[in-house]
Amino acid sequence: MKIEVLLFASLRDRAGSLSVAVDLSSPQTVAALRETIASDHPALAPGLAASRIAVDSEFRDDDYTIPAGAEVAVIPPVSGG
Amino acid sequence: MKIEVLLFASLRDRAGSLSVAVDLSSPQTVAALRETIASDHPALAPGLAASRIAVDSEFRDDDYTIPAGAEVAVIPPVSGG
Amino acid sequence: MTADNAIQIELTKTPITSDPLAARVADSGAGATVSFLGTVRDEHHGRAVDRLEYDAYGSMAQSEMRKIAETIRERWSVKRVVMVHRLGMLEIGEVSIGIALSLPHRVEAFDALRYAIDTFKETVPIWKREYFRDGESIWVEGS
Amino acid sequence: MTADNAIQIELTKTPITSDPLAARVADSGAGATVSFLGTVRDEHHGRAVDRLEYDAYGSMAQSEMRKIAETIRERWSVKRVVMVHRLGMLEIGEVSIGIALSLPHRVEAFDALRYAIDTFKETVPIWKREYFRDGESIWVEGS
Repeated sequence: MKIEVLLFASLRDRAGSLSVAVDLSSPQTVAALRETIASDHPALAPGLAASRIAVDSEFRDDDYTIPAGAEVAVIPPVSGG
Repeated sequence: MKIEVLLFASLRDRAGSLSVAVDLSSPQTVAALRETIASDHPALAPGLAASRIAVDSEFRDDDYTIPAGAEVAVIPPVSGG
Repeated sequence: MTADNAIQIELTKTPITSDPLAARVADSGAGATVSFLGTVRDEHHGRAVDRLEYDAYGSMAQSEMRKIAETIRERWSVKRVVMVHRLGMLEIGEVSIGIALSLPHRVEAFDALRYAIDTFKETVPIWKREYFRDGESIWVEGS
Repeated sequence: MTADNAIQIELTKTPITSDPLAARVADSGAGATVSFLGTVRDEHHGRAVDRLEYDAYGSMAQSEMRKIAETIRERWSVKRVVMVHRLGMLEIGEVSIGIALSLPHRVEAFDALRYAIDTFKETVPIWKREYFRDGESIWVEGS
């Protein structure tokens, strides 16, 4: 499953782009997504570890299975307000 | 000592005036003031018991001695805000 | 002890609007501004209210208001505070009291604001007369 | 479940002013309105700040803001709530966030307001970039 993963804040700067494409093999969990991003894009690994993953605008735990066509984003610790 | 005592809210309505004059004998304490008002103006007695006394814009306890020329007021429980 | 305009106290017969309150406590070192507005409700304990009247022992009310402002500036890191109470006759929805304060950080803001309004309702000699829809009116004593 | 305009959520590139916020939660059954404004400070941990930039994951930010609004209306007797966050470049003193809510009585107001801003700072995907006077700029992650 090909997924376009949205990036924000420092991760966007590190990647030099607004998103990265990853090819996610089964099981398509948040945990697998984290591993794939970290191995494909090592520069994102440290920031990724501190970030939450959102799937279709909901924070999801590592064991959550990402449905096909979902909008996926890496959410670094937020600093609005 | 003659004192003009300021009244507010329901006490003003009960007295039918903005203030009452009392002649305070020694000791000129807040306690003596309370007794004198209550005996001279029985209609004020119930409200007076629930009220605080302010002398020169400060709440004062019963043992406080009222100085000559002070501005004295009966302060029913407040309801601003 | 207090910078220019650090404490602003007012009793007013003209309507209170909220914008000037927050603007009046703006401070380049403040990261948080909180405000409280009390507004006239259309009922009191289930009884329909038409309007309210507020009367004050003015000089003492201002002095008690100033004490509250000074206390919150001493107890918390409040930069500026404005405290305004309306007097006279008020219609439903009008603002009876406005308090705004600014601080460097938000963490103390809520305690300072709560203290200000809670203490105001205990110590400031202002009284409310409620005019009920049924024609009766009463002075409220105690809140 | 929610009355007209009971919940108003906004991300905006134009300056936030406080008056419309309080006015937007006015309600004839509300006796108390509280508001929180976050403003840009001129320093961060002692380092001079020139300006700030806010970026958001917009769709999710609005959905998280709505969750906060719904939660405070469920948990406390909040009548109406407006929650606005500024995006883009902000100068010192400008308002980054504004939250206002109205309730029948003041007693719950401070907890509801504190919950709203505290939760906002944990869950809403918005990030701040600080531009320091010395020329450096950094994305702040975590508050």
